[in-house]
Amino acid sequence: MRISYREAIRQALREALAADPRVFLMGEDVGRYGGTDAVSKGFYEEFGPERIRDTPLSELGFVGAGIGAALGGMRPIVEIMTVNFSLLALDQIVNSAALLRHMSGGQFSVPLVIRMATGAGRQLGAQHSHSLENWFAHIPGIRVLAPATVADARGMLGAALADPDPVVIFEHAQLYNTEDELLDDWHCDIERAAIRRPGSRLSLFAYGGSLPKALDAAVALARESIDVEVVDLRVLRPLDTRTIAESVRRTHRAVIVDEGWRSGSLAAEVMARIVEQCFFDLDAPPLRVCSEEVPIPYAKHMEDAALPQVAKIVAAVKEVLNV
Amino acid sequence: MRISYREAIRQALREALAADPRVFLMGEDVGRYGGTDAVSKGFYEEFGPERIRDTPLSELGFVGAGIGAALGGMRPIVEIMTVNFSLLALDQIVNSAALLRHMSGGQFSVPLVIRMATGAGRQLGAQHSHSLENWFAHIPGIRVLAPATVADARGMLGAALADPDPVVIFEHAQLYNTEDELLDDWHCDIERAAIRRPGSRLSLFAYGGSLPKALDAAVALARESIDVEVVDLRVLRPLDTRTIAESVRRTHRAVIVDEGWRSGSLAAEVMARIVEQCFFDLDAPPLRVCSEEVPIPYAKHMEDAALPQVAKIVAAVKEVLNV
Amino acid sequence: MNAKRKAKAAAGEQPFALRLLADMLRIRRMEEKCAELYGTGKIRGFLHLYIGEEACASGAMHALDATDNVVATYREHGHALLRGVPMDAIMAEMFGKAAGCSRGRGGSMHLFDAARRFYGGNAIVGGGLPLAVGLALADRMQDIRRVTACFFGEGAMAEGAFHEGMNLAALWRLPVLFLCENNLYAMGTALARSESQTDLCEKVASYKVPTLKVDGMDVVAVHEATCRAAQQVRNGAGPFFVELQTYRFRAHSMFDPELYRDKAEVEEWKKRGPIHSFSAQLKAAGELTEEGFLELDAAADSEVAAAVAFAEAAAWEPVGDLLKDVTTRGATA
Amino acid sequence: MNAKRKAKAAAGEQPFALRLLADMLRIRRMEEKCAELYGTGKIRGFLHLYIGEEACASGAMHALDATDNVVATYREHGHALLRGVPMDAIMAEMFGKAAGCSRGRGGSMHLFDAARRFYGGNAIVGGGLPLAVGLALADRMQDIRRVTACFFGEGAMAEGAFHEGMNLAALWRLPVLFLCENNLYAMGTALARSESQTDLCEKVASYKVPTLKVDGMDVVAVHEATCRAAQQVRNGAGPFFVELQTYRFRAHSMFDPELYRDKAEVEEWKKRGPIHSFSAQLKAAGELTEEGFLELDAAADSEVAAAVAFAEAAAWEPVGDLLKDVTTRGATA
Ligand SMILES: Cc1ncc(C[n+]2csc(CCOP(=O)(O)OP(=O)(O)O)c2C)c(N)n1
Ligand SMILES: Cc1ncc(C[n+]2csc(CCOP(=O)(O)OP(=O)(O)O)c2C)c(N)n1
Ligand SMILES: [Mg+2]
Ligand SMILES: [Mg+2]
Repeated sequence: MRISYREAIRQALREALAADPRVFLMGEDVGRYGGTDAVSKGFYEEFGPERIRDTPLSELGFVGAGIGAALGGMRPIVEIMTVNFSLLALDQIVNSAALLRHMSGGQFSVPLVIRMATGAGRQLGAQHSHSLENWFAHIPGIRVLAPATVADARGMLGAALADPDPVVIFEHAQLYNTEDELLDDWHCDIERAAIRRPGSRLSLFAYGGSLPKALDAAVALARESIDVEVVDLRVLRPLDTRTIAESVRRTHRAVIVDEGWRSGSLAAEVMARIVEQCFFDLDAPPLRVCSEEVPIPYAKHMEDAALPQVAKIVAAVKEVLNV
Repeated sequence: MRISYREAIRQALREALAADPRVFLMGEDVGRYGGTDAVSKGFYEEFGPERIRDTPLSELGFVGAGIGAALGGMRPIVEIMTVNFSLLALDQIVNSAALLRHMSGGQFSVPLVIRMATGAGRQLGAQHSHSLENWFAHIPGIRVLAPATVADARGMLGAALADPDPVVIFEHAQLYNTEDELLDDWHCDIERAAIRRPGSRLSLFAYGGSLPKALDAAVALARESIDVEVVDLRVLRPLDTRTIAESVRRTHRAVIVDEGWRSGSLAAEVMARIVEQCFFDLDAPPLRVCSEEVPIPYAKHMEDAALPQVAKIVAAVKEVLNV
Repeated sequence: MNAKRKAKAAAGEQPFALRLLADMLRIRRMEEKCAELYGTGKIRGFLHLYIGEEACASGAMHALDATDNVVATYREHGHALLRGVPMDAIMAEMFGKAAGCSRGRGGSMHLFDAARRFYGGNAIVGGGLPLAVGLALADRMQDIRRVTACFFGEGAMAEGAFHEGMNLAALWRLPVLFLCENNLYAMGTALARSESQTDLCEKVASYKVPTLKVDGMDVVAVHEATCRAAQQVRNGAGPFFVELQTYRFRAHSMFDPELYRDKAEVEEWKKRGPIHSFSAQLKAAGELTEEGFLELDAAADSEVAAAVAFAEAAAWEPVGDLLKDVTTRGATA
Repeated sequence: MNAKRKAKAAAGEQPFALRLLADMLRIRRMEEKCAELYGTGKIRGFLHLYIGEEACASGAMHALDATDNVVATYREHGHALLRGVPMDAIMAEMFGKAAGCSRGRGGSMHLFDAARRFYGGNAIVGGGLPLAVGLALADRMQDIRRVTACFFGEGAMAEGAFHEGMNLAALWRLPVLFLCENNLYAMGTALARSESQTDLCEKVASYKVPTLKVDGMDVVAVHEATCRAAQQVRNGAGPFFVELQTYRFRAHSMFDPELYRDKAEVEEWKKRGPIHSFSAQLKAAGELTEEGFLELDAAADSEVAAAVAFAEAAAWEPVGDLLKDVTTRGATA
């Protein structure tokens, strides 16, 4: 069946809500409004106001409440409208959710799922266009996921809910309307990256909103008979170093695409792991295609210039291949 | 004159307060209490409650107020007691301080200095032992400094105040009591990293609380006739890529020490830049000595095991040198 | 109507009441045009219209001096305009052009104007409150007698930033004029579903800040209340909070299906529309004729048309300037 | 004294009043020993003593059932102890030993005990409030009749976390018992220098949450007030806030030079010390003799001595376990 990324998340949510009475969805305007990105439209009517719980504008408060509810035996799915507002909740995510298990000597776990929209590309300006996946991926004690395909949008939530520890899921805002065939086997292994397109000459790593761009670049390159492998990182913490390294050992070259700002990007971590694991397999230094180090501007041409684009990816691949 | 790192910061603060009536210090317990780390002890009496401004426990509020005061013509120095509490203020730092200039088309600048203590090593447990310098160093629009020496503790504040944009200064809590001779020329170039010990066989990069460990490691290695160069990154954003690359081009090998957790560490960024700039100069893959990916435990032996230590640095250097 | 206004009116300027009306009309026509331009794709991103709430900005902005500070939200077109930002510059900003008041980098939610002390345009709900506190603190420390007016929605009052900002302003007795536009909804969340205390003035009184509750659909009432409040703030009495009870006639943004409120409720409020009720009042008092109204409206329309033409014709910022002004000195990373 | 307690006392247990006194003494002696051990380096990190405030924990903890939840702060040794965490495990924790109630990973500020529903130990001021709200929400959603007691200092009330947490609890009418230990200082910052509203009950009333203000140096008063409040919460009346007016006799932490308050003020409060005033009261009522007091004290002392011996003898966690329990499944990065 051909469905949208949004619809895939909706199916996953509905399934989770139906399957387990401990599961509930909480966040700003998830209920009466129907969800900012219409992800939970109709759920309020279907599951009621207790389980589709609208919150006041209190990111720190309701994320902390989600942690408490998880400790108290529930399986909360907390929606932070966008990553931009998650800055207000970071204390609870880092200092409570992530640390509690270790700090208590293993007594508590926090089976909490936090979902948020991320990324730029909709001309929303600097305060509404962040990509801070790398910040979260830096924190021990949480798992960080970035579904980039319809199948992962369908499969990751259930896997996240089955994880006894906090999981943060980043849904790229540009992906909600993308469509694809949803095959039967959408179950997702949230330990492993996924090779989306096998190839031989270079490993192209991407995740989230950058994956379609990487795939488009691969198609364009294929037209020039340049066969690249596209790896969807998808599990940003713990990173699947093995899949990354195996790919590079096959192709000997790498380009990493990341919508985050270059300095301190997740791409830097991927590059570091490649170097640590496969330095002597590399035929050329890997390159990063990241966002320019600038607050994302509103004007379309400027926003486009700030973000990774297919042409830049193609150019980077060619540079690494020296063609 | 031999003075402590704490005293050096005190001198810098006192000088700034005396020199410019627009400068004021604001934060939790900077006044009556004398500062948690006794940095501002006596200032309340000396400069009065308006300019040594105690705040309520409201990190988001008073950091935001610092930004507003900077916009309004003052030169605030905001002290966040420790980086751990800065999580509560990140929204204002990122979404206001860092973005305002670009987002307004260059109309506003935010001449704000934020100081905070950082790091582990005092058995304060997981919530009080963060090192999140890399998070800040990821954000365009702010400068990030990490004084590791008494001279930089003396020199960086004035340079930061002269910067028309927001500057975040990380003072490592373990350094306050360290002492050194303060020479006359303590002025600090906040564009450049500093070579603390020239050497030929490997470049050892460190910053903040890790610098003394790196220097100790260098001394230990020297006893085994292994001559390493120690580079103090000190300006974490914008990173001084030139100094980093030049050093590696001379030594052909690198180890990076960073108290942050390894994944997504600042060390990853340094490694990425080394690879991008000097891949073909490298004789071996660089290594990172970071904190283990675990909330920092309270017990001394466990905390020690979690953090970078001299022995680990020495071992990493030898591994890279293959000796 | 305060003394200054009376004097100006006496000096032959447009009678002040008409000025209030004209300004509401200017906002209304501008916003309507924005909605239209959003439909045609000229304006993109988020667009939060102020239609229905014009009496708040019109009444309040005229209570401020040119040297005062203004801090607003993402629903700030009206505030920017009445603060004196030229409509041309606002429209160009929404088109994303370099002639925009933020060089096209900000868009609808990030209008700025340093010269007019208009500090934005903030897309983080509640984010403006601490900034306003700081601006006021700077004034106090520099002995500048100035009011910092801070607009925000009732939804913001659940945020920690509100609490911390309000407490700081009250504790330090800073000259902040808090102007809460209570339009009853934060996106789809009705006040009673977000605040245990729905009487916002009671909530604020607990900080020991004086308050006034006023009909935000009545431009004169808004003006009088904000004049009084601003005067007190200016006189050094510390912060003041005014609740402007208002309503937005349109959806929250262009993406809002408006599932959370009844059409009937909207229609009920529309009957109290600030523009037609005030013009009816003026007509009844003999201070306005239908021709007079049409003239004001036509003036607003042509201002809008000119602004659109300006924005259309304006140049894009060169892509090469992308990294400009990330920092003042030019370093980026 | 509530019915349950009376029944227990009648059943031959230690009279309840003596229990309250004994518990205060247990805390006091434990804390004094901690201070001593800090001096010798056995305990490290931050150490926040509860000396002077014992009536709060003693009175309040006895108002709770074993199935209730407790959330506390970094000044929580007393709360942990009276919640039933064995003193051995507390002391071992402060020594950093694996037999500690958090395996030695937490230390003084992070005592935890899942079995006793003691959720810590939180070193982020205000950080516990949202957690408590969530625990209460979980109970409500699971139809569990339980009180979540949340201790915090008056300093926390300036934090956004307080505001957001209190509003959520009130809005959703959740069974949270907020227990504010108002010891007048947050580190060196006196209440009047941190809150525009120094009447904390008034502040909380603005959330439409019922409140009680009580003498936190009087263990019986604390007990009665918290029993009443807990009862209301348990009965489904929503959250309740109790202000416990108390004072810490020692420095904020072991690093505090105490420049911010007069010795005389401290001495004045010490006269109202909860232990000696309550024992004097009991003696006057003929419910306690000096020998009886000395017996309780000796019992506390020997409990402390045993705990220290236990902690001394306990093993360190093997370094190889460092990465254990970062996540349940074992993955770390
Ligand atoms: C911190 C934060 N959380 C969420 C949002 C998304 N959001 C934008 S406007 C809005 C509603 C705000 O309501 P209110 O403050 O009443 O202002 P109004 O839109 O009614 O003028 C929300 C939830 C945001 N911009 N910032
Ligand atoms: C968010 C945060 N900011 C600052 C601190 C540092 N700090 C620790 S305790 C404390 C004072 C808290 O006072 P109060 O809440 O009254 O509790 P008390 O110590 O008096 O029991 C401060 C400022 C912290 N731990 N967390
Ligand atoms: Mg509103
Ligand atoms: Mg206190």
